[in-house]
Amino acid sequence: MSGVVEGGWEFVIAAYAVTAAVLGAYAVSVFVRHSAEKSRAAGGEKGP
Amino acid sequence: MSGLLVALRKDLLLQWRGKAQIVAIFAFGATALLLFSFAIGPDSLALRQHAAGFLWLGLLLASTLSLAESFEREVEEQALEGLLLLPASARALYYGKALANWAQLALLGAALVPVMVVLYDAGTLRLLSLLGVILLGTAGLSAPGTLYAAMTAQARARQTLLPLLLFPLVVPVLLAAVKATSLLILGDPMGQLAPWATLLAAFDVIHWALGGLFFGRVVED
Amino acid sequence: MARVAHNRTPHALVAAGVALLLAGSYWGLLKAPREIFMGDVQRIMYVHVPTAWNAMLALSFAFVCAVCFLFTNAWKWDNRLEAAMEMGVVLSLLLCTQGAIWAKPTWGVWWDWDPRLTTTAVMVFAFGGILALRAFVDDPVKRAVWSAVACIVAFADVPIVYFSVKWWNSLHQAQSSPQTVSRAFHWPLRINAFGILFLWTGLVALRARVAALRLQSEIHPPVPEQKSAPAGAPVPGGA
Amino acid sequence: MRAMIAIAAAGLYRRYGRRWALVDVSFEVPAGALVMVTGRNGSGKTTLLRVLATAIRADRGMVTILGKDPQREPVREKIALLGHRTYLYEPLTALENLAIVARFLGRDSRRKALLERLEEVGLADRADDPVQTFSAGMRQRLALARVLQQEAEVVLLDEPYGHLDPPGFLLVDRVLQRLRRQGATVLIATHLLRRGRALCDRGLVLEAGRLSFAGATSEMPEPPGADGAGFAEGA
Repeated sequence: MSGVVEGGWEFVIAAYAVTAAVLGAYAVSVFVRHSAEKSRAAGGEKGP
Repeated sequence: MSGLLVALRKDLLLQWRGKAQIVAIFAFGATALLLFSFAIGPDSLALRQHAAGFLWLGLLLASTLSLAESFEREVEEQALEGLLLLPASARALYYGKALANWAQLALLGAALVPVMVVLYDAGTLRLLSLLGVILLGTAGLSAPGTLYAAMTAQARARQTLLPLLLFPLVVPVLLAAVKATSLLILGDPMGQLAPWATLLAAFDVIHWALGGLFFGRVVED
Repeated sequence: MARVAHNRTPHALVAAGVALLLAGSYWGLLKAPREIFMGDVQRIMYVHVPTAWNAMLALSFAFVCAVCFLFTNAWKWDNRLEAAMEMGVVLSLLLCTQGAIWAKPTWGVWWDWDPRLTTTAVMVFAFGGILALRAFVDDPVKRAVWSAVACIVAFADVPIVYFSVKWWNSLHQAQSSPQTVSRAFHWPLRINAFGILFLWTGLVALRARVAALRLQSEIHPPVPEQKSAPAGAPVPGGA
Repeated sequence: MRAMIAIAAAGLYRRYGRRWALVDVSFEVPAGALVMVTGRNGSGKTTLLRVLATAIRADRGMVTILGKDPQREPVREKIALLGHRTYLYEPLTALENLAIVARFLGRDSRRKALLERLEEVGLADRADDPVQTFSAGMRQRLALARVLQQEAEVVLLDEPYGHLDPPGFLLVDRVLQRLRRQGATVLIATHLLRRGRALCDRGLVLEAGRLSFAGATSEMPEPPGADGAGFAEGA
């Protein structure tokens, strides 16, 4: 009657989990791409 | 100013030579309208209610074909580069092409209206207002469409890229034009037509200005 | 040849961001009191609102980069533009997902055409389309100029999209906004906002380095016999 | 008084992706000269002409046309380029294509004047046919007419003899001689060494993007394998 939303912890957990997953995955992808490009650039300089 | 007229004349002439293409694009739009009604089913009330949305969706889908086509002639033998080296002003070339595309899209929209009336039983007697909405709406498709077609005509996967870039951008045009057309078809007791037309006009002003500002950077190397 | 800086500032920013996010989320999830009307669901706001601010901030930074590139023609702005646009799209996508998760318990539907959320969705497609354009243009100069122009045009479109969706959906109920929450709720909001800010600035700085390295391998082969190259000529690369 | 320099290139570099198409190319061409540019396929001739015509920018270096920087000062209208692409609108007729150029430049775009131009390249009888019905040689003739329509002081012709029949070769020769009489500075990129030597007074040879020779055509070296045997130079 008061309009208070009861419970809903599963939605809260889902929201935080999605946030952590998306930001974490993107951060990992950036770090991976960065190290890949760095090693490629280093390899290119040593090349013939 | 004279450069703009020369460019407009050139683009209208090119469109005149490609009239078979325009007829084909119209047939595409009309087919789309027919297919939309199959998606809804033979419910005349629902069809009438959605008529405006279908009209503008059909026009939007057809517009990507006609916008892409308008740059086909410019890139196949690099005629656009040839004109820029003359030198012709990039701004004149842009506005000439955007005006010609506007004319073609408005014509297409006007031609699709009878199809909508027949298929969805969704007519209006306020023909001048309807023409005004079609003019404002197609102007909003033509200005950014011409700018983006100039880019995608030279890129790989251009058939996919133009709608991908254009559709999110013209969401306001679609919303406002559909609402305004709906009000004309279904009645406008609250007098809401004017604000929607104003929104369309504002979109048009902003994008016609941005297009003229940036087209030179897009086509010059 | 322009060297890409190897300093560790971006890593530090990312680490600080993660730490702040952990602290803010702990506060928001466990320590903050239940909200009176929304109950525990309100706790989504502690991460949703900061994401919204930062998504807008990242796309605004992309816009600034686009303007700077068109004025200066310096490659560093193109690298930053690519990084900021990608970050902005990721944050906006995240924002849409959080918005859907918030809408379900609050209004009973996943998507309710709220103007802010709808505008965000449109931005995902608009800026995602520009990233696709970048992938399909091979000439680095054209790619840079075109995506800068497209970015400015798309950014100028944001307010029009917002107002059109707002009018279109004007019968919608008033939104609860974070300004209405009491002071006790502010801290987790602020901490998370700075956490995401640090995180994305660090990631954008790193991602811009990736772009710079790729650009260098793409367009910066060593000049054969650099005997009489005029000094002060523009050299691409740099973060 | 020293002859005026019509085209000056200083340290031009241009790359496509990882490949350098022009490396440190510098030369000067006095006004009124007829110069041939030669070199093997992919040696940078087309790139050089496109840089000079401001169709593309040099990555480094400086181009000066008639004493002006074409990127900053209005000198484009004095340069005409015949490129590999014809710059023609396929659905339009020969006459309409020329009319567009004439109108943009504010020249006489009446039918009579344009027909004279088409007569010059032997296309008067096809004036009202769309370009898409033309053969490659006819397109080349029309593209040449389009270049002449510009009445430029600096004319850059990339393989003007391409796709042409023997009468077409003679036509290009006549055009070159007429341009020279009118005082235009002409640069042609061509593989036809004998013909180039006979017509031009100066020559440039490009090798893998570098200028390997610049001087009088009489002193121009024979590139390996180009002893004339493999070159059908027509009438």
